[in-house]
Amino acid sequence: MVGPKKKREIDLGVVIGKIRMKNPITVASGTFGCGEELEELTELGKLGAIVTKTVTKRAREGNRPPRIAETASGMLNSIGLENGGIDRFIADKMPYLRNIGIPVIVSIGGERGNEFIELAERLDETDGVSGIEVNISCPNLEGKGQGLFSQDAKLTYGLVKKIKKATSLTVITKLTPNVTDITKIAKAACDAGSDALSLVNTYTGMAVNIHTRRPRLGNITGGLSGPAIKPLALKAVWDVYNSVDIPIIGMGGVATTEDAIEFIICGATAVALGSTNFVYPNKYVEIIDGLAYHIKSNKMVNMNALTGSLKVRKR
Amino acid sequence: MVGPKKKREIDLGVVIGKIRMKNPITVASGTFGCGEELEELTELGKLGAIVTKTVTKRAREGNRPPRIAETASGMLNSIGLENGGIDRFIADKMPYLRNIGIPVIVSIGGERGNEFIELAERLDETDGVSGIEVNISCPNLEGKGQGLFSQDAKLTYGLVKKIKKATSLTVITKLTPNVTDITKIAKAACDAGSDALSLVNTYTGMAVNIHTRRPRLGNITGGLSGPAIKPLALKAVWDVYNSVDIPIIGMGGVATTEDAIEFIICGATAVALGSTNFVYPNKYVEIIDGLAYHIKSNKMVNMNALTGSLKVRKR
Amino acid sequence: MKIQRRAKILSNKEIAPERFLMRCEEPAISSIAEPGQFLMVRCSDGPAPFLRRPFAFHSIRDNGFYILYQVIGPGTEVLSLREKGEGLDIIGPLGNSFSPASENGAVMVAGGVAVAPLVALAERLPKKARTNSIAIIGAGTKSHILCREEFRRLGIKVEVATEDGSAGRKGLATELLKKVIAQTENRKPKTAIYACGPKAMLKEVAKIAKQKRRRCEVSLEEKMGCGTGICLGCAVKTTSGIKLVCKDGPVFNAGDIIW
Amino acid sequence: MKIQRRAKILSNKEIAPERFLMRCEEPAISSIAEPGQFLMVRCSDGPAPFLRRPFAFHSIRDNGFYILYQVIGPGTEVLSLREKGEGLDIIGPLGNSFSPASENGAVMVAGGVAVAPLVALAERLPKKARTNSIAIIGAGTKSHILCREEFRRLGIKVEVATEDGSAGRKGLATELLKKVIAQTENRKPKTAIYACGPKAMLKEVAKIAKQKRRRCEVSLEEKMGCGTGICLGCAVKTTSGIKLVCKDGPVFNAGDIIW
Ligand SMILES: Cc1cc2nc3c(=O)[nH]c(=O)nc-3n(C[C@H](O)[C@H](O)[C@H](O)COP(=O)(O)OP(=O)(O)OC[C@H]3O[C@@H](n4cnc5c(N)ncnc54)[C@H](O)[C@@H]3O)c2cc1C
Ligand SMILES: Cc1cc2nc3c(=O)[nH]c(=O)nc-3n(C[C@H](O)[C@H](O)[C@H](O)COP(=O)(O)OP(=O)(O)OC[C@H]3O[C@@H](n4cnc5c(N)ncnc54)[C@H](O)[C@@H]3O)c2cc1C
Ligand SMILES: Cc1cc2nc3c(=O)[nH]c(=O)nc-3n(C[C@H](O)[C@H](O)[C@H](O)COP(=O)(O)O)c2cc1C
Ligand SMILES: Cc1cc2nc3c(=O)[nH]c(=O)nc-3n(C[C@H](O)[C@H](O)[C@H](O)COP(=O)(O)O)c2cc1C
Ligand code: FES
Ligand code: FES
Repeated sequence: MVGPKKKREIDLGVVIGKIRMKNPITVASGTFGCGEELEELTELGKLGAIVTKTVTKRAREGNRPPRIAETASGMLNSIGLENGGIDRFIADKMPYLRNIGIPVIVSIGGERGNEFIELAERLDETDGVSGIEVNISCPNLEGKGQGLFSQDAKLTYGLVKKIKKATSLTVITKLTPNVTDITKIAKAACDAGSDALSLVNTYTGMAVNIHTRRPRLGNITGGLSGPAIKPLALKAVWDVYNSVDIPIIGMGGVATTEDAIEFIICGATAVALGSTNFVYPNKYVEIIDGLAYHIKSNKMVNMNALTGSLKVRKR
Repeated sequence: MVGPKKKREIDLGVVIGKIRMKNPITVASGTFGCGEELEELTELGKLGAIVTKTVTKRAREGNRPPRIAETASGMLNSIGLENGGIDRFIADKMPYLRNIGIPVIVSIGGERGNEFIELAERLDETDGVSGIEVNISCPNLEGKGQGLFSQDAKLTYGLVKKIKKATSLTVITKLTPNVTDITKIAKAACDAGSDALSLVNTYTGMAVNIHTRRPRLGNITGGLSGPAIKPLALKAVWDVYNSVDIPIIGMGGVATTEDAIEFIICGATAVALGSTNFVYPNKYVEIIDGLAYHIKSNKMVNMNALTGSLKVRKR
Repeated sequence: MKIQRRAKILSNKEIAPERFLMRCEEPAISSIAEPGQFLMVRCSDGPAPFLRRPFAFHSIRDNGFYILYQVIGPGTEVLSLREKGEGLDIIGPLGNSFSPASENGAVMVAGGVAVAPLVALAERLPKKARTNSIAIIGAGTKSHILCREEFRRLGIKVEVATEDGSAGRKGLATELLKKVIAQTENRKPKTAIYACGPKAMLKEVAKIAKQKRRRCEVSLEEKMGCGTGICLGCAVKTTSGIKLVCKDGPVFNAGDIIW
Repeated sequence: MKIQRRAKILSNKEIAPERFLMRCEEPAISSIAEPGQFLMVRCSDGPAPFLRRPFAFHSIRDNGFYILYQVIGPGTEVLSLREKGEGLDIIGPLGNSFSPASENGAVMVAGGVAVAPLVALAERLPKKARTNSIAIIGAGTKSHILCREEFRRLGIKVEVATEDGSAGRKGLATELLKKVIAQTENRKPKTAIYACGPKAMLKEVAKIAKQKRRRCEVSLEEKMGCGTGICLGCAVKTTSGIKLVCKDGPVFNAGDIIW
């Protein structure tokens, strides 16, 4: 029973752990709020998934202003994880998030390991949560003292292991690029059972007002994001792609369809838009369309042939 | 015998080890050749010092093209330390360098420790060399396998110690920023007797041509430089300035007088222009003048009050 | 209702040294914009600057709006080079707006180019309120005193202070404010104060308002990443916790701000 | 002698789809420039693109020069927006130049916009040499065949090849080259070949030249960081080791290149 030759539909769908995304494009934690503020400017339902601003156990005030400084092709931020805490998040934000109709990935953060565990447990019982992004890479946490979890392979392993026990939701570990060898941390997260990795969080930096001789950020240092970091983030994704077998959500300076495709070619299963949302809140719609066009014009039918397709010739 | 009140002359001079620079502005290794090619376009004698392209024991062909790719506010390079080797350097380049009349800092590189020692010994006996910059941070060395010297505090310590024994010239250790905590490496170099530090070398990154699905660099990855990295480099300088007591030559994306002053305020004793030389070979002259103007209009008389003057208020 | 559009630039002129007035056509945004609200502007269609820049509605009329801006850095620099006929990528109207003044009018206080949104406020005052209103404009020097004529044309009295004494009273706008307040002490209900300008000035205005028990609204400025409430970059401490200048403001009751 | 100057843009026109011709005034650089040499151009005075871009002298005359370029990326995009009267920050003349052709003329082969420097070469040929010369221009399609008239005006015969057959012979410039070489087989001394274009084309030209024992110069392109010999970005392998396109080239003897 051979029917007439049908034009094959393009399928942009990808899978991250148990999460099925209808396309590989999502947003980076902290750069999209929970979607609400942008609903008039864009079509939230088109996203492959939404990743929330990082939520902590208790409410946090965040850092002193200024919290933003623009730099060449990028921006520094030192928000300091301002948020209302998990209770208010579940009460105020989850009803809205649930209603968008796309997978909801909740980013969680904390200073101590057990805060993460408690958060994971809470979200496990919360209706409408598809996955957890474990932000062990925020450079703007105060009182961190000995560095971030994700600057230490052992700490990363231990924490992810415990979080995996605390929840059956998909666990995505978000790593900092401010390390000597990100593949070591990635392997630790992978060995501990992380379902996927988000790469990368921001690069620590600073800027100075030479007239006042003060830092441009109230918190002195902050995290660099935006197009400036794209080459660095891309290498982090490529290196990790060659080291572990779990899916990667790539991010760092994505501003165009070409940027997103670069990340995919380097091995990212999904791609998140970050700072670009501040400038063009509707950009992801353009990128999803652009990606579909690229797939089509390269005579592919789904994401498989593109993901990790970098051609590297041996000498 | 009180004479008439004289207008005080501004003195931009700084000291790096035994090297007296008449102003704090120099050039980053590998971004200025040995000066020759630019002599028609600029006034070499105005530089505080010149730092040469890294020289290795034997001649090196460098990496396959393309070796350059532009990225947002920056560039990737994978030159691969192309150079004619120390013999040709001393024979062909030193006569010219000696003649410029400014301190000559020779950058040396290698894959094994004893190559560095041999190079240091050779330069120690060479007329006209004021200092050695130890490049243990080039991301474009082949066959490195286990990472760079300057990604490991112990290796850094051991190597610098030996080089210090091999020469009485001023030794400046150039570090990579691709580490979890640059202050640890800086301290190791300092403990080993390094007279100064150069911060930073390039950040490893990559770029992809989405149409060919090939890396934009023949060597796949390369080092990112230019304005994009300035916030990151500035933080590296500030962190190290707060950790060690030896002078720092700051670099990374310096393109304007303001940029140079930012580095100085964050603790750099001297500042090197890198990729900017490719675009504006005469920029340093403008920056030296701009710096003098800044010092004057802030009613200072020398570099002391500016260096490390970042105002950081405690909470 | 936030809208992203390409407005059409109708003119862009230097009306005082380094101060530009840009007129744009954009009916959808203008028809809903209120005095006090602002726009996020992509100053150039090129890659730099990366972020949008916030500008207040200076005047809302004729199917469009005006912005009045000072060239201060890379964003306003490229904005000043934009030409008639070009498209300008904007998001707006954003933030809250000034509350309407009573018939007793408004005391408006501005430092420098921050006078911009007060003109939009003045334009919407009922005629009676305008004759009872006064605009106090402070600046460093005479040539930086802006909008004097705009207020006068609306029938609003203007008082000027310059730091160098080149126009009006020598000194700060806040000193004039004290004088004006003393003069209108007996009016009931008390005239409200609306202030825009550097933080130090607003702080002083807030102090005066508190002492004299005047309702006082201030329009704050903070570095903005998005202008839409998603980056949390523009935080300000208030008596009821952290607020966002772009979403909860830019207009705040002076008494609510922890200065 | 390398000189950095702000040349004055006299015109900048789209002469074919995505192909622009820019004319600049700059006596100091033009008076010493030779065919085959190039300029490093800051395409915009703004921050992007960061690096300069290399362009060949397309024609050197009237106290200035022309460049002929294709819009291919961000640099050439902003260059195409530059207007008459503006200043253009350039460094030049850079690199080496073509060796003069004999009276027997030159066989010039170009692929696409890379025809640009061959016009400068043709202009400097002695009259006699020109009548003996031929220009072979290849491109994807008719509208991308450039400079046909320029060569004809100089008295040089032109043959055209297009990949889609929309003009001249259907096929590659190198196929035409073989034909032309066969026709001039008996001339003594043998006519030299000058070629500019994509690497694959140049490689083929080099092969033909070797077989037919013709002197052959090729102008190479490589990504350039500086254009002045300091970044070592533009390396090319030759029989006598690594050479720099910007300093030792862009013109090389075809036989010296390790393709
Ligand atoms: C709600 C709101 C409304 C505004 N309305 C107007 C207006 O109508 N007219 C106008 O001229 N400006 C207005 N501004 C300020 C304007 O946004 C800035 O001047 C502009 O963003 C500067 O951009 P730039 O790239 O030129 O300079 P930048 O490089 O961003 O800054 C240059 C210098 O100005 C300082 N600066 C920049 N932005 C601010 C700010 N928001 N507050 C205080 N200092 C700042 C920086 O610290 C720096 O020293 C408004 C700001 C806000 C938040
Ligand atoms: C000595 C020399 C002379 C040249 N003369 C001319 C000329 O007369 N007219 C002209 O149109 N172009 C010329 N070029 C090429 C020109 O420099 C590039 O097209 C230009 O730099 C592209 O800049 P962009 O920012 O627009 O694109 P980019 O973003 O730099 O590049 C866009 C695309 O073009 C490719 N590309 C860029 N530069 C080159 C290059 N040099 N060789 C091959 N592919 C490249 C890139 O890989 C990329 O895919 C010359 C190059 C050299 C080295
Ligand atoms: C203002 C701002 C706030 C951010 N907040 C968070 C956060 O709460 N949690 C987190 O994991 N990452 C946070 N990030 C990092 C982003 O999710 C992302 O990893 C980074 O910005 C790199 O992507 P980009 O270059 O596309 O912005 C924040 C970034 C910015 C710019
Ligand atoms: C093309 C290129 C070649 C370089 N070669 C060297 C080198 O040989 N040795 C070295 O220590 N650093 C080398 N560097 C790094 C620079 O010295 C400098 O550390 C880096 O570029 C950061 O400064 P910038 O952003 O101002 O360019 C090179 C950089 C570039 C762009
Ligand atoms: S500017 Fe982004 S939240 Fe206000
Ligand atoms: S382009 Fe820099 S050496 Fe040739």
